Parts: sequence; structure tokens; C-alpha cells
Amino acid sequence: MKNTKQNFDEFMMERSDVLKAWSTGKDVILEEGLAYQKSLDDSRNFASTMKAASRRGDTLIQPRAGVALIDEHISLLKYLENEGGADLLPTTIDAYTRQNRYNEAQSGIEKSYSAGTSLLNGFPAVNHGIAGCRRVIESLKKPVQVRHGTPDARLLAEISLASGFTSFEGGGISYNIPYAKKVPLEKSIEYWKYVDRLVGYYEDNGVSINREPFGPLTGTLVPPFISIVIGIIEGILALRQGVKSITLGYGQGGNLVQDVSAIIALRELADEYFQSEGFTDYHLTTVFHQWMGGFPENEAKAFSVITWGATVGRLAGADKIIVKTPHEAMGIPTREANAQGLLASRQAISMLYEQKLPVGPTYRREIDLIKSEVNSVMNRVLELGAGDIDDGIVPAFKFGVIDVPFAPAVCNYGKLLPMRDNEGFIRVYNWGNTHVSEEIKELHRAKLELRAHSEGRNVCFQMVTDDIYAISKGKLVGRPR
Amino acid sequence: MKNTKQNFDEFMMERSDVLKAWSTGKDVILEEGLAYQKSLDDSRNFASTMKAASRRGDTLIQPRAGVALIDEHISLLKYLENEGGADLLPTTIDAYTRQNRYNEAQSGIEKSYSAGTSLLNGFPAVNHGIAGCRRVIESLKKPVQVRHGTPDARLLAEISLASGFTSFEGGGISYNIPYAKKVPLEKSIEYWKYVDRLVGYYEDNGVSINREPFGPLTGTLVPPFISIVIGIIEGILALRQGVKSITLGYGQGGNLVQDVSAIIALRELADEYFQSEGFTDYHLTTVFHQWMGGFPENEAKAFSVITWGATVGRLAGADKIIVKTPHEAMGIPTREANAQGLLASRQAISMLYEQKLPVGPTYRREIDLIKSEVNSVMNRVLELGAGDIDDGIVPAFKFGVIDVPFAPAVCNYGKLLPMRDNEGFIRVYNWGNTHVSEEIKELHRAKLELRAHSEGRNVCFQMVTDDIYAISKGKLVGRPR
Amino acid sequence: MDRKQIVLGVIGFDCHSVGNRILDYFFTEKGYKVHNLGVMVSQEEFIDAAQETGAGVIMVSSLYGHGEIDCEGLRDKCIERGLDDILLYVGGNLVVGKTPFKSVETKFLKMGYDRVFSPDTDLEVVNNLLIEDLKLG
Amino acid sequence: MDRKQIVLGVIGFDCHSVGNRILDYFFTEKGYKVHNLGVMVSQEEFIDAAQETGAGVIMVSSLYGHGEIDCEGLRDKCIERGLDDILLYVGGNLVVGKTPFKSVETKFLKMGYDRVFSPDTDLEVVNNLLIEDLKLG
Ligand code: B12
Ligand code: B12
Repeated sequence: MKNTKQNFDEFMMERSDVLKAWSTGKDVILEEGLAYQKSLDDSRNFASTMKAASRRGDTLIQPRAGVALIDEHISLLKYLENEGGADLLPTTIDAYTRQNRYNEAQSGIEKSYSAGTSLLNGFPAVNHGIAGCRRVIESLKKPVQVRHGTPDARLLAEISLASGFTSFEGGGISYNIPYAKKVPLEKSIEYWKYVDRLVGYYEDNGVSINREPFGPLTGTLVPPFISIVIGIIEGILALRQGVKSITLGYGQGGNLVQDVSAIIALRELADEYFQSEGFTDYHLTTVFHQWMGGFPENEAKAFSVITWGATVGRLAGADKIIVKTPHEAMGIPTREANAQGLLASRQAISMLYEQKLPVGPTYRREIDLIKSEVNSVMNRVLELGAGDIDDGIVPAFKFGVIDVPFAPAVCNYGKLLPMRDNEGFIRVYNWGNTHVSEEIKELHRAKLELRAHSEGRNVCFQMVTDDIYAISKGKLVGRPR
Repeated sequence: MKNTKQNFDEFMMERSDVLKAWSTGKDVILEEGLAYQKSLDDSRNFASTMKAASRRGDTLIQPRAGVALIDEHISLLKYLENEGGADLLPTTIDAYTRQNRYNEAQSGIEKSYSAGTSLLNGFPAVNHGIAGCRRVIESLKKPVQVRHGTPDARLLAEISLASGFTSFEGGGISYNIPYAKKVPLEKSIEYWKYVDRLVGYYEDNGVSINREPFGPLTGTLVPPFISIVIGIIEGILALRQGVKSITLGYGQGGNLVQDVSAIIALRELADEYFQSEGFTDYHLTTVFHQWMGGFPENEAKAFSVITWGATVGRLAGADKIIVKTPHEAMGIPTREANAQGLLASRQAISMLYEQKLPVGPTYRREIDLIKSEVNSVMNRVLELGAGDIDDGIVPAFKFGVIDVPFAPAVCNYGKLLPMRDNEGFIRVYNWGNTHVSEEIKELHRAKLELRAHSEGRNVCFQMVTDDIYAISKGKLVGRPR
Repeated sequence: MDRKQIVLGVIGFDCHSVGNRILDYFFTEKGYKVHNLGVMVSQEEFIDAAQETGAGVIMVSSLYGHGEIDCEGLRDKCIERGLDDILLYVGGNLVVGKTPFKSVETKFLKMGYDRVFSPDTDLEVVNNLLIEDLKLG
Repeated sequence: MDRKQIVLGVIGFDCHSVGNRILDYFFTEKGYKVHNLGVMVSQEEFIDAAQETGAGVIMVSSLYGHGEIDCEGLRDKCIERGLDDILLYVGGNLVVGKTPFKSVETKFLKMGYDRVFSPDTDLEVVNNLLIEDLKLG
């Protein structure tokens, strides 16, 4: 039965344990949370804001932001709403909460009080509990999303959704593989079914909550097909639990043609797979993350990376763009730096508002390539699951059929190595056990040989290293010095 | 004889008068200047640097910069060379010198000394004379260009070329119409023949000097064909006087497709016209100016405009990009702000270094449109000149066959009104007497009607006003509020 | 004498003509008679035009950075020429370099200008001030 | 006991694995034996590994902003466990927020780290310092 919507009674049984994990859990009452959500104005609903934007053909912008203490967090988000002009607001959760270390989070809150500055890298929503979270929501005009990186986010979801957050980022794969070390994949997938089932409850009862799998993964040279495969799988798992508003993500790679093609492929493929799973009653949108790898330290250069991200995101037709800041390489941004990232992005998006990128055969070829990569991996996952995608996930990771580059999780195979080709497209150098045809491998190989040739060296691991540093050093492709 | 290379003796006669206009003129000795130029290393030669870059497929970056006093000017340019990483250096001339008001310039120098800060908006090269200018050149490693806006730049050219500057911006049309009020066009054209003839002297004697007509004109909604027509005409006039290294310019309009098409059209058309005039022994390059109209005051937004400019310039394949700064809307930039503009631009260009924009039929259609606009205007200018382009210029401006929008010069017809269409392409709303076919006019009109329709208003002058403000207010098209 | 007339121009050797066109268009729409001298206007030309027309205000623009030098002394010359109570408005990028507007304003008020405007001025606001200052309201 | 061994890891609950891979690759290429504990390493795990291997240096990374909290006390624990003269190197985005590197360095030196590195550190420089500090040169 695990592959379909979880039975409500089972869900409620699991729930009583979930709420015990920290003292604030006891305040969460499902119906009360629902009633609270219903009391909120539609303009604060993330799902309907995304839907309206995509109907208008708009591209919304959203920052990342979160600090330890409630009042500081509120004033930060207000600033981003008013001075930064954010369309959608975040609440980025601190890294202790992400690992369910509520004791450490509590001590971080206390140390932050005495230090007079946030010593946590995010907002510890669980520790602050419903009352604290509602103060945040009620102080703001725009919809607010929980952004984190939590393998087991069940309690976080309970508290935040009951508090009026209307979007929840993550997924059983995308919030495990890049964010955790030893959490078994089967576990995180189960945890996230709970989250999706909770969202399903809200949906069933007339409150739409947006769900956003985390597309960029490790943010570092992730080939588009990997991100898309995982997005589609997490999308299907979410839809099965009753999720209806879903936003699939992709982290900018840096090459215009590849990034535009990836967003187009992502949207088309997701619809195909969702529909072939029998879903029709959902609303799909896309989110483009400005460059997620290492940033240049110089702020002028960082602005350039930010603008290039906004530019490509808009040209690709993404519904939302997650915005970086000029402080990215240095540390958690000040609110001013965060607003600057928003303003620069907005300027780029609106200068491009009426412009359409002509998408001709070069793009179409890349779209087709990405699609055939995705399809061959998806077919293999389905095979491994004997026809069911859910059953295929764990073996697919175990055997390396899906393999996320540079990921910390031990349950990730970890053999796939990406590399840029001579035009800066992210290709695959070592496929590990990823399942694509020889023809596709040949194509990648040929592109990489072209680069190696033009650099007068053999295809080698040093190139991967050079590529990792490249954008932070002002280039796209890591050429030898 | 006026249409061909000026006789050297005549040139020398005119020259003796030119040098009398200010005391520093007496130090200029033609052969001595030539010998000095020959003593300079090739890496400081602008023409050969442009040639090498275009061979490599590189896009060079150059700032604008100039202050009143020599030492300050040197330290400014050194900063831009070292911290900003400029490939090419400028010396922007102050506005008194541009109007040959050497007395006012002198008092500006003196007031700047006592104020301890530059009160001039540029470097008064004539007043500083050869010795002062050579100190500038000798303090730097990169080639240096004179950038100004001077209808009569004969003395400025004499002094700066004898001092080791190796590129000279401007032309008889492009440095009159947008920069002057009452200078007759026939006069400025004559003055600039002198400048070109001087460059021709250097070329004849083995020193290549780069010449760059000023493409952006008023910088404000200039339709591509106008800029291209003037660039081609000034190019021909220059080649006739013996110029060999020529860089034609274009100011960013803001729409990707139109800007890329314009640069392609510019290059192709220039070669056609130059060759049909019988020239083969020249080296043509292009320069793309980042947005030349009103900038946003907010620096984050300004960075976005700068990056978008660098992006399009690189994608269009320009050989050089002139870079703006985050202070643009406010005033002459500090050197730090100027370097920031360079760094942001460099980051964008190098991230795009290996990327090729696929140029398909949408671009091709726009290229064809621009070409037929240019061709019909050029044909009419040739007709007015009874077969000779030079003789056609003055009547063409008089009758409005060529018409630069918003220009201050009284010799400009001043009826043409540009306007953005619904996708942000710069089109023509009122043609004045500009000479294009009814078919083309119909096409523009239809595009503008589409916009008007989508805005629920009639095509009107308010739209022009709205478009002028648009980018500084964060949009491309000036929609009603 | 109709005070609802404006003498408009860009002072000195400044060629920036775009803002000038917009000011002309805007105030004409608002019902003023605008005498637009265009760009590169000397102090004398401003005063001559003001005397000839009897305008209530001279609007001086300076964009190119030499405003400090070019605008000095206009008030004195107006008084010399008997234009005792003419309004002097000035606006644009009045000094060289990015400078806090307050200090620019102080400088130009001290020079005798009645009102000083930054480049991002909302023209509706200017019009309201003008109605007040010209006592048209 | 071969001091040319490195214990490497990312401390606390920090998942940033990319820099860790690069450090591993770099120092392995330079001829060190690298014991890479990966991400999310506790102080105890670092010390256990150092004791087991007899490595001359522990290289601690912290990227995610909790470095100040996570890194405190490692020196004391090393001494408690008898690792008296082990080198402690630390690097990454060590504190929350953009902070002048000097003040970060001071803070971590005071905590007992021998050398503190900013994220833009040139690894060749680190290697030279390490040769010096381990007296391998
Ligand atoms: C990619 C990335 C991610 C990926 C990581 C994927 C993965 N598993 O590796 C994802 C998206 C998952 C992620 C998540 C988070 N991230 Co993150 N991330 C980055 C980013 C963009 C690049 C990091 C990177 O890979 N760089 C490339 C490598 C090669 O460089 P490096 O990591 O700096 O390592 C080099 C040097 O630091 C140095 N070095 C490091 N350690 C040591 C040790 C020694 C001894 C020496 C000599 C040298 C040395 O050498 C290394 C090799 O050259 C940085 C910002 C940036 N740098 O641009 C933020 C950044 C590190 N992340 C940050 C944060 C806060 C987080 C999150 C908490 C989410 C959030 N609140 O935004 C979570 C972390 C959750 C957790 N449990 O850890 C912050 C840290 C803030 C701070 N210190 O003030 C940063 C700085 C971004 C920012 N400005 O906000 N992130
Ligand atoms: C387009 C432009 C040009 C074009 C002008 C074409 C033309 N003939 O008009 C070209 C390329 C030729 C040019 C040349 C130069 N320019 Co120019 N130019 C600009 C730019 C980018 C936009 C100006 C514009 O048209 N804005 C749009 C209009 C609508 O706005 P506006 O001009 O500001 O006018 C409005 C307001 O200021 C206000 N206003 C103006 N006057 C008044 C008066 C009153 C009473 C009131 C109430 C309001 C008011 O209302 C107007 C309408 O809204 C500005 C920077 C910017 N703003 O982004 C630089 C700028 C004005 N230029 C500048 C300079 C220095 C020059 C040059 C000297 C070259 C150089 N050294 O770089 C030459 C000038 C030579 C000369 N003799 O004048 C500087 C001035 C520096 C300073 N003050 O410190 C600026 C600020 C750029 C910079 N940051 O360096 N320029």
C-alpha cells in the first residue's frame, strides 16, 4: 500500500509520535491549523500566488533568509518585502533544526540572545513553535515558504503549516542526498510521504499548500537530467499523497542553451510523467535557482552572476527565480545585501519582461538529448521497481542508476563525475552506473574530447576541479592556467 | 577634390592655423610625434590590440574616465588598469575643451587645484599639452584612446596623437549632432576630414591609429538603422583620408534580438559599403556601448543594466564593449565605482566566452529589416549627393532624410520620433522625412499599434516619454502606470 | 504680465537635450507658456528671454557636471538687470560626481536659487511647488 | 609514526561536501595520506581518527556558519586525549555573515587553532605552510 495515498488513521497514529519530538509539538491541532489557514487572505497563499503568476506569464522573485530570533526574523523579512520588493518570502531554517537537533538549536537561540546577533544560520521554527511562527506570518503581506534541507521534516511541517506557512520546500531524495550523511534513503522517503500526506490533508480540506522539491541538489555541476529525474520522482510521490500545487526546480548550470532547454524539458517531461501516472488535477510551475555553486567574492562580480541568473531564468520562462546575494561567497547576507540581490534580479527580469527568446533547432536538439537521458534513467528506475517508481528509488540509488555528483550521503553511489564541455554545457565524464544508451555516452565523450583537445590536455579529474572553481574565478569553463 | 584624400600641402597649410588656437599647439611637430609613436611598444597600440582581439574572437572592455589634473588622471587610469582589469583605457575630455573653450578649461584646472578635487568633467588634454599627455601615456601599460564629443577636434587630435594616444573617437556627424547646438554640419565634417587626414599621415608613415565613430549618438531610443547609416558614412569619410583601423559603434537598445541583429547588420553592411567604395585595405571592428540612456539610481539595479549590456554585447560578438558604472545616474563615477563596472562586465563576458547564441530566422528577419532601412536611406543620401556620399550628407540632414532623435543640433531635422514596440524593439513612430519604403513604415506602425492596443491607449507622445524613463524606472517598455 | 510663463534651458556648454525636451513637453501640457532656449544657454540668454517674455520663473538645467561653475552669479545678474523677484529653479546632475543631494541643495540655495531639484524629481511635485511659488493656486 | 598524514573533515552538522572533496584530492596528489571523514564530523570522531592514524594535522572545515559554536573546545579535547602537539588547521566560512577575515582569524587562533584559512585560500600556500609546520621541508 505504500505507493498510494497513506490511510488517514495510519497517518494520525504516526503523527502522535511525531509531535512528541519537541515540546512545541503538543500545541499542534490539525483542525485548528486548518482553520487558521482558512482565516488567511488569499494574497498570502503561496499556491494561488504561483498559479496567478504563471497564468500572467510572470516570473516571481524570492530570496533566502532566516535568523535565530523572532523579532529579528520579522524585521528581516519585512525589509525584503518592502525594500527588496520580494514577491514571495522565505523562512530559511537553521542547520541544527534540519538535523532535528532541537537542543542545539535552543542553545543557538540563547547564545544569539546574549550575543545580540544571530549565531544560527537560519530560523529555528520548531523551537519557536506555533505562536512564534504565527507572529512571523501575521507581520507580513506576502506568502511565506519554509526552505530548509531536512531529511525528517515531519515536525517542522506540522508546526509551520499550522502556523500559516503556505509552501514547503524539499523531498525525500532532494533533502537527503545533498544535505545528510547517514540517513537511509528509505527513511527520508517515508518521512516525506508524511509531509506530503499532511499537505494532502490541507488540500482535501480546501487549503492549497505549495510543494517544491529541491532541484539544485548539490548545486555543483549537476547535469540537467539528474535534477529532472529526481524532480519528477518527488513530484509523483507528492501527487500520490494528495499534493496539488507543485513547483519543480532547477539550478542554473551557466550555459544559456542548456539552461533554457532544461527548463523546457523539465516542464514537458513532468507533465508527461504525471499524466501517465494518472494525475490531471494538479498545478505545475517551475523555479529557476540562480547559480548554486561557488560564487566570486568580489561583489561586482557577484552582481554579474546574479543578473545572468535572473536573465536566463526569465528567458527560460521559469515561474519563479530564487535569488542570490552579493555576499554569497562570504557568509549569510545582511538584509541590505539580500535586498540588492532582489533589486538587481528584478531589474533584469523586467527589462526582459516583454522579450521572447527565439528557441530554434539548437535548443530543440538539447531538449531532445535531455529528454532521452531522463527517459532512459526513468525506465530503468521503473524496471527496478517492477513497474512502480516508488519501489525503484532505493535500488536505483544503491546501484548508481541515479547518482548525484559530490553528494555527502553514503546512500548515494558517488561515481558519476560531471565536466563542462568546450561550450560550457555540463556533460558527464564518468557515468558510474547511470543508465543511458551508448549513443548518448558517445555524444558526451565526443564533446569532452573536443574540450580536452582545445586545452591541450587529456580529459582528467583536474578538469572537474577546475570547473568547480571556474565561476568563482570569473570563468564558466575551468581552463588550465 | 573634397571627396578624396586631402592634399598634404593643403593639410599642412590648414595645420599652421590649427596649432595657433592654444599655446600648447606650438609644441607639436609632426615628425617628432611620429617618431614618438614609433618608440612605443606594440602592446600600447590600440589598432593592433583591436586587431588581435578580433582575430582571437575576444571581447575587450573599456571604461570612460577623465579628471582635470594630470597626476589624478594617471592614478585613476592606473587603478582602472590594475584593479578594474580594463583591456583598453580612455581619456575622456572635459566639456569646455570639447567646445574649444580653452580659457574656461584653464580656469577649471586652476579651480580644481585649489578645490583639491576635479571640477571638470574630463581631462583637458589641449591645456595639458604634449608633455602632460605623454606623462599619462608613459605611466600606463594598455593602449589609450581619446574619448570626447568635439565638433572641432583638430588641435586635440594633433596634441593627443603626437603624445602617444593611439585611438581617437568621433566623427563629423556623430560629434556634432548629439554634442553641439550651432556648429554647421559642413564645418564639423571639414574639421573631421582634417583629423582623419592626420591619422592618414600616421598610417602612411607606418603608425596605425584606430578611429572610432560614435555610434550611440544621443543614446536615447536611437533606431539601429540611423546609427548604422551614420557609422558607415563616417567610416567612408575616414577611409578616404587614409584611415585603416576602424571601429564602428552601436549603443544598446535593450531588446536582445534587435541588438544582436544590429551588430550583425552593422558589420555586414559596413563591409559591403566600404568595398563598394573600393576599399579593401582596412581592418573593421565593432564596439557595443552598454545602455546609453538614463540609468536607474539604485546601484544594484545599475549593476543589472551593466551586466545585461555586457551579456548582449558578448552574445552579439562585438569586439569591444564600453562599460558603464553603478554611479551612472548620479554623476562622474569614483574610480572604485568605475572598476566595479569593469569587473561586473568582465565576469559576464567570460562566463559567456565559450557560448554561441544560436542566430535563427527571427534574428535573420530583423537583420534584413535593418539592412533594407539602411539601404534605402543610403540610396537617398547618394542620390542627394549625385552619386557621392560626401555631397549627400548636408542635404540629407537638412531635408531630414537622416534624423537623429532628441538631438540638440539645429542642423538636425528633429522630426523623427522613436518608440518601443510591444516586445521592446525600438521602432519609429514619426518618420519625419526619413526615407524608407511604405512597406517598412507599415511594418513599424503595425508593431506600435499592437503595443498601443495591449496598453489600451492610442499611439501617442506620452509613450515616447514613458519609454525614455523606462529603464531608469526598472522596465524596458514604458507602460502606463 | 503673465507669470505663467517659463524660460527653460540647459546652461553652459551642456548638450544634454533629452531632459529639456521632457520638461518642455510636461509644462506645456500643464498649461504654461514655455520659452525653451534648448541646450548650451548662457546666463545672458536666460535673462534676455526672461525680460522679453516677463516669465515668472527661469528653469535652469545642468547635467554634465559643470553646474557649480556655470550657475554661479545668475541671481546677481538678474538683480542687476532689474529682475528682482523672478524665481530661479535649478535641477539635474548639478555637481561633478555622486554627492548627497542635501549638500548640493545647500550649495545652490546659497547661490540664490529658490529651489533645487535632483535628477529623479517627480515633475508633478515641481508643478505643485511652482503653483505655490507663483501664487497661481 | 608518519606525520605526513592528514585527518580531514567537515565539522558539526555541516553538509558542504564539495570543498572537502577538493581538499582530499589536492593533498593526496601532494603525497599525503588523507583520512577523509567526510561531512558532519564530531570533535570526537576527529580525535579518534587522529589517534588511530598518528596523523600530524587535523584539518577542520566549517562552511555553514555554525563554526564558532562547533569548533570551540577541540584543542582542549585533544590535550585531554594526549594529542599534545597535533596541528589544528581550520578553514571555510567560519562565522555567520560577511566578516573581515582578520577578526575571524583572531577568534579561531584564540580557540587554539594553529592556522586559520579563508575560503579563497590558495591551497599551494596551505601546503607550504604545512611543510613548514610539520617540519617536512
Ligand atoms: C554549494 C553550496 C551549498 C550546497 C552544498 C551541497 C553539498 N552537499 O556540498 C547546498 C545547496 C546543499 C547548501 C546548503 C546549505 N548552505 Co551552502 N553554500 C554553497 C556555496 C554556494 C558553495 C560551496 C562550495 O561548494 N564551494 C566550492 C568549494 C570548492 O569551496 P569551499 O566549500 O569554500 O571550500 C574551499 C575553501 O573554503 C577552503 N577550505 C574549506 N575548509 C578548509 C579547511 C582548511 C584547513 C583549509 C586550509 C581550507 C579550507 O578550501 C576549499 C577548497 O578550495 C556556498 C557559498 C559560496 N562559497 O559561494 C554556500 C554557503 C557555504 N552555504 C551556506 C549556508 C548557510 C547553507 C545552509 C545552512 C542553507 C542556508 N541557510 O542558506 C545549508 C547547509 C545545511 C547544512 N546542514 O550544512 C552559507 C554559509 C554562511 C556563513 N558561513 O555565514 C554560504 C556561505 C552561502 C551564504 N552566503 O549564505 N549549500
Ligand atoms: C544620454 C546621456 C548623454 C548623451 C546626451 C545626448 C543628448 N544630446 O541629450 C551623450 C552620450 C551625448 C552624453 C554626453 C555627455 N555626458 Co552624459 N549622460 C547621459 C545620461 C546617460 C542620460 C541623460 C538623459 O537623457 N536622461 C533622461 C532625462 C529624461 O533625464 P535628465 O537628463 O536627468 O533630466 C530630468 C531631471 O534631471 C530633471 N531636471 C533636469 N533639469 C531640471 C531642471 C529643473 C528646474 C527641474 C525641476 C528638473 C530638472 O528633470 C528632467 C526630466 O525628467 C546621463 C546619466 C543618467 N541620467 O543616467 C549622463 C550624464 C548626465 N552625462 C554625463 C557626462 C559627464 C557627459 C559628458 C561630459 C561625457 C563624459 N565625460 O562622460 C558628455 C557631455 C558633453 C557636453 N557638452 O555636454 C554625466 C554628468 C556627470 C556629473 N554631473 O557628475 C552623467 C550623469 C553620466 C555620468 N554619471 O558620468 N551624455
